[in-house]
Amino acid sequence: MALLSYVIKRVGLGVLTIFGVLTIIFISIRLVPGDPAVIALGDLANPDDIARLRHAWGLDLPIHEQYIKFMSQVLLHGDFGLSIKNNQPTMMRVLNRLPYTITLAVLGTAIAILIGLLLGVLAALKRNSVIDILVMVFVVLGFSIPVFYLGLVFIQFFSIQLKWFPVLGPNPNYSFMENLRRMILPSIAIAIGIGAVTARMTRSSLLEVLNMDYILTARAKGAPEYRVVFKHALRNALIPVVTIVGLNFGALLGGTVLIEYVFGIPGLGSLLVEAVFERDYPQIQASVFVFSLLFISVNIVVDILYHFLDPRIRLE
Amino acid sequence: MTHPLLDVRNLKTYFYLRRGVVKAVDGVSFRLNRGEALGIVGESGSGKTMTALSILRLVPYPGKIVGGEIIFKGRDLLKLTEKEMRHIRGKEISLIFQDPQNSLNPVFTVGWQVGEAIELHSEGKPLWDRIIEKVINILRGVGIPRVEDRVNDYPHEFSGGQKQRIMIGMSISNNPDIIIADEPTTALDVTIQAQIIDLLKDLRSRYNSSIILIAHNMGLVSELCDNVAVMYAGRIVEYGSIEEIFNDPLHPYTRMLLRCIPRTDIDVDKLESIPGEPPDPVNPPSGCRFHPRCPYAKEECKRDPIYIENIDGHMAVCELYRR
Amino acid sequence: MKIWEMMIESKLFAIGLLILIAITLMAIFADYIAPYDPIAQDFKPKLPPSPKHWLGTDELGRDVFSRLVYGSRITLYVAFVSVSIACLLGIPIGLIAGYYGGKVDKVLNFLIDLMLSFPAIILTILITGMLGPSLTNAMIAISIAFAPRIARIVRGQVLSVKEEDYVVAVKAMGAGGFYTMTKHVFPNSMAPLLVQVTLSLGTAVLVESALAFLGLSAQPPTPSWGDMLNRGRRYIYSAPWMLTAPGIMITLAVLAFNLIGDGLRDLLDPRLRRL
Amino acid sequence: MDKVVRVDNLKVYYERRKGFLSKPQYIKAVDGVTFDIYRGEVLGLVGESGSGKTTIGKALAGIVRPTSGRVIILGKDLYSIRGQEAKKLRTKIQMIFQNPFSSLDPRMRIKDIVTEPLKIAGMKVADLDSRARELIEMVGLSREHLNRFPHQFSGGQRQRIAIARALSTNPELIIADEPTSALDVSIQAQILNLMKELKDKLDLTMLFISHDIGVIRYISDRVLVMYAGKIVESGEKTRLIDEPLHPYTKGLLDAVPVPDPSKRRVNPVVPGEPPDPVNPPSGCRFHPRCPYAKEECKRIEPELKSVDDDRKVACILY
Repeated sequence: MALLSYVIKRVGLGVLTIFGVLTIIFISIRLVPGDPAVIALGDLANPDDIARLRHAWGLDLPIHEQYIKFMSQVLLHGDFGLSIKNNQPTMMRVLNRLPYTITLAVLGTAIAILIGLLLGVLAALKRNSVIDILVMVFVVLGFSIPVFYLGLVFIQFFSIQLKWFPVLGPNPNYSFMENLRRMILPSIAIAIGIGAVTARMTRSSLLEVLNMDYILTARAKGAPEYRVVFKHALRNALIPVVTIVGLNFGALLGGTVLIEYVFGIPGLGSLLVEAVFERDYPQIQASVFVFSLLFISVNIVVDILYHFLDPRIRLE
Repeated sequence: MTHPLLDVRNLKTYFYLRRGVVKAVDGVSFRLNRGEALGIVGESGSGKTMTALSILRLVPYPGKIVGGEIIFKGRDLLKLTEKEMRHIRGKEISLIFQDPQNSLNPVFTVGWQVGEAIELHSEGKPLWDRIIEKVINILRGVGIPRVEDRVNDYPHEFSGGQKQRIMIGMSISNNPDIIIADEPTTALDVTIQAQIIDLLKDLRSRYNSSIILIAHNMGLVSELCDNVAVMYAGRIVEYGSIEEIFNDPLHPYTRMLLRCIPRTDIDVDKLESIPGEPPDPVNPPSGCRFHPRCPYAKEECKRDPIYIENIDGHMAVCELYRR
Repeated sequence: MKIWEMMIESKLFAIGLLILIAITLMAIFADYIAPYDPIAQDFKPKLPPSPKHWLGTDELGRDVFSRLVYGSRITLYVAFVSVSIACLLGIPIGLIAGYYGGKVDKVLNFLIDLMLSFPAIILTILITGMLGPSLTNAMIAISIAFAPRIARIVRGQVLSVKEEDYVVAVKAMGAGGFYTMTKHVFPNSMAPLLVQVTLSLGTAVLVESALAFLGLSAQPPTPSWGDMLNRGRRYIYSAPWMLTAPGIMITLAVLAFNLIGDGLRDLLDPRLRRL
Repeated sequence: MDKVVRVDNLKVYYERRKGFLSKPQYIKAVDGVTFDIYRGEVLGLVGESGSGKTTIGKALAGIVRPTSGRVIILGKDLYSIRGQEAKKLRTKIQMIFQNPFSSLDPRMRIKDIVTEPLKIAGMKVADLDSRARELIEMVGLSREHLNRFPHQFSGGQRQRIAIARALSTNPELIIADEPTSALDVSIQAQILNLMKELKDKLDLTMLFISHDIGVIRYISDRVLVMYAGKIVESGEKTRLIDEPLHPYTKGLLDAVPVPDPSKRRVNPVVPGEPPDPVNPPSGCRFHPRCPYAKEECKRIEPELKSVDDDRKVACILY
């Protein structure tokens, strides 16, 4: 089947990309000025400890052997080595933190799509009206306001002024429901930017589709306006919107780092920032890898969805 | 005289652009009788497509019908509510477009799209299986081969000619009184064009529908129509029977238009060409809009109102005939 | 088109340009505008806004307004320098990929896609994390993260312009590849590139302030808007003015570039304007 | 007679890969075509979309490399000569495109557009400005137009500019690919008249590609009819159009509606659609649609044979 063979091909390309991403991550440690082990442990560290760390990181091997060791460990065992901080496997620490980040990303995406579609469709249908202008103002502002500042504004307004939400985000000490409540504010904050992009794309895509001849055909058949818009037009208009949401998922993932920092959420993003300040290089590598793995996976899903939505491509 | 099926009176459709107002249709009047095929010809920008869309009240943004009457079976379509108008569209008056590549929705199967046209105008809620049965019959009737296997295919799996057949099938699915065909063959090759014309002729005799054929190709109109309206810059400049228009054109524009077509059947040394370019739609010339390009133009041609010559229904808007 | 004609034609463009000019003037004349030394800890900490200190003072007793004025220098400097470097790297790569096509394009395009498999912020954190936090390293990181974006835009543009009839026409006249490229393809690819570069400047401001917010860009005591915001975060109860001013300034700077970019797009592509 | 162009068994196949791993398919756009163009004649090339007529034009203009066969222009093989010799030959061939809205670089002034072929050719022209004025006036525009940009002109005017550009190097061969099909009939007549006038005045040799037989009849001296990548018939225009031999030519001519209600079509139309260019039918490519098809038409691929004088047809009926 055409769709199946496309899925296989697309996943294959994804695997190739993951290979490349790992190679870049492997190379990245070469950026460290000087000896990474020395920098990680500090100038005053015991030479034996440094030698041990160099050995653990494979820095004492020739470069091609380092590469093979790194790739085989990662690909076979998902092993990026031990964290300097507490000698736990870096991947385990990542997995412990991941649920927060994924929840944040999923909620954020869902809210963004909701806002985006709603405002986009509204603006397109009420073109050049006050509503349209308000939506466009929202789009421009939402696109420009940095997510971390928006998070802080939310805290100032909703948490401190109105006292609707607690200042801090979720953490393991609270119940599931309480944590969900504490996710609301960060999720909305992270959703605004992408919601704005989605709204703009939905609006222009829908306006373009509404100009197509097949929409005129639907109207000429006597189809009522809601049916023309929601059945005939929206399905076509969504095709480019899906792509845009996929591309901007990267920005959303980047946003989680900042939002976790603002709300004190113990997710993958804060782990990455902590690791940077602790010079915990294996931990940085593991965390960055999982971030791009998420991004690559979402893009694969989006591409497949795109093929599913557009029969012109599906059956090629 | 009996009432015509469709009586368009002084129709005006304007587009409000930043640059100014484009009077795309500016006082167009014509009648269409039951069973008649009327051709509306003109060059691009003459307003022929907007006239067609105005009849169905489907003028796109930022256009607006600003005046006139469209009397269809005794009712003014411009006075109907949107809901009443929906019952006219696709049921009593249907539409076929120029570019079959874009006139079918790419994300739905052709069977569903034709079926929708039937479903929208059915009493109650007929079973979808029954509708598909009907769709298959219709599509077979317009010459789609192996219909049973193909109703669930998507538009891009059909050739341009087949798509236009499907569009035609959709347009006749509710046995309408009028089919408006807007340049239905412009995007097609000549041999396919001939097939589509045959199909339209055949349907016309089978269903006794009236046809409004919008075209820039004079040959096409002469092949299919009984009467012709010639449009220039938003107005009808001449109206008459097919023989009158082709054998004895009154308006200089019609005459020159006919003579500037390179013919396949006769050799000419030099084509007659109309000097100049069509007018700027925002600032059309005063009086007769053709006067800046007309070799017979007189001082009076620049003034409104203009003279209308009418001999037994052969009508031309031209000062030449004022005695 | 003259700049002022463009401003009349597109109000958004005009607003964006005015904001950018204001910020630029602020950066150039910082020494004259700022009332106090931005680094000196001369005053009582956390003074609320007053006629003496328009925007109050921070937790170390520095005048927030003065720091804000000087902060504009960092922001514009980082944005322009790193996007320029990204263009220097990205434009040739995109041109080569788009022009040669075939295998060269396949390889380069794969590399571009590979770099784009990292979310921009994550990639810059990786690079600054490895290089160590500093202003220079943040600029290096942003340049590396943005170069593939520029390259992809140039490539796409070249690929589409290459197919235009007027380029085919020049080939039919017997013109060589270099001539076609420099006389026709590249000039006609410039306009959309200009839009993208402007929008990239906005994103660069965003990324730089994010890095500074996380402490990965300019190090204290250098006044930078991201760092000011981060300090303000810690005193969100006791000195809320500390975060409001830099937050608004970052937003305005990003807004300015986005408005100019959108405005340019409208001005350059009248087809889109109709929508 | 003096031959300007000799096309010998020309084949142009385009490769199309459906996916990453799948086998490439070959679109046989032009599949074995042989013809000549003589000095001072206008050769009309007529056919429906997908017949390969545009590809032939591009192959003659030097922008589509043939898969096999040769294009010999002024005695030289266009695709095997190199360097200065190639450059010199290329400047003697100029092309006019279908869409005047996309064939002129929007960023250039008209004076630069019309003289660009001279610059590319490296031709020494004493006074480029006066040459530009001469060219623009030759096509019925005025010298004030030279400082403007393409977007300030209508479609017909732009096509005039494209013609001026094509004439700038005094070419030996002009390839006009559907130069009037994007224009309204009244403007088309102006452009056709201009081209005819220039042809007589400058004794141009031209390949005129069109799907419109009326246009072909008006402008050309001799006609080639193409179907599915092959020439099915060629000959002097009046005879070919008035007494077509090949069943496809007959069908094509019948299908054209004539603006005369007394001459409505009576013959049945050609049924079916043109074949898939990747897998064309065996034997004669027209046989599935041909009313006269016999059993052997499926097997025998008819050659283009002379019937009399300059008349050739590829059909076993003759």
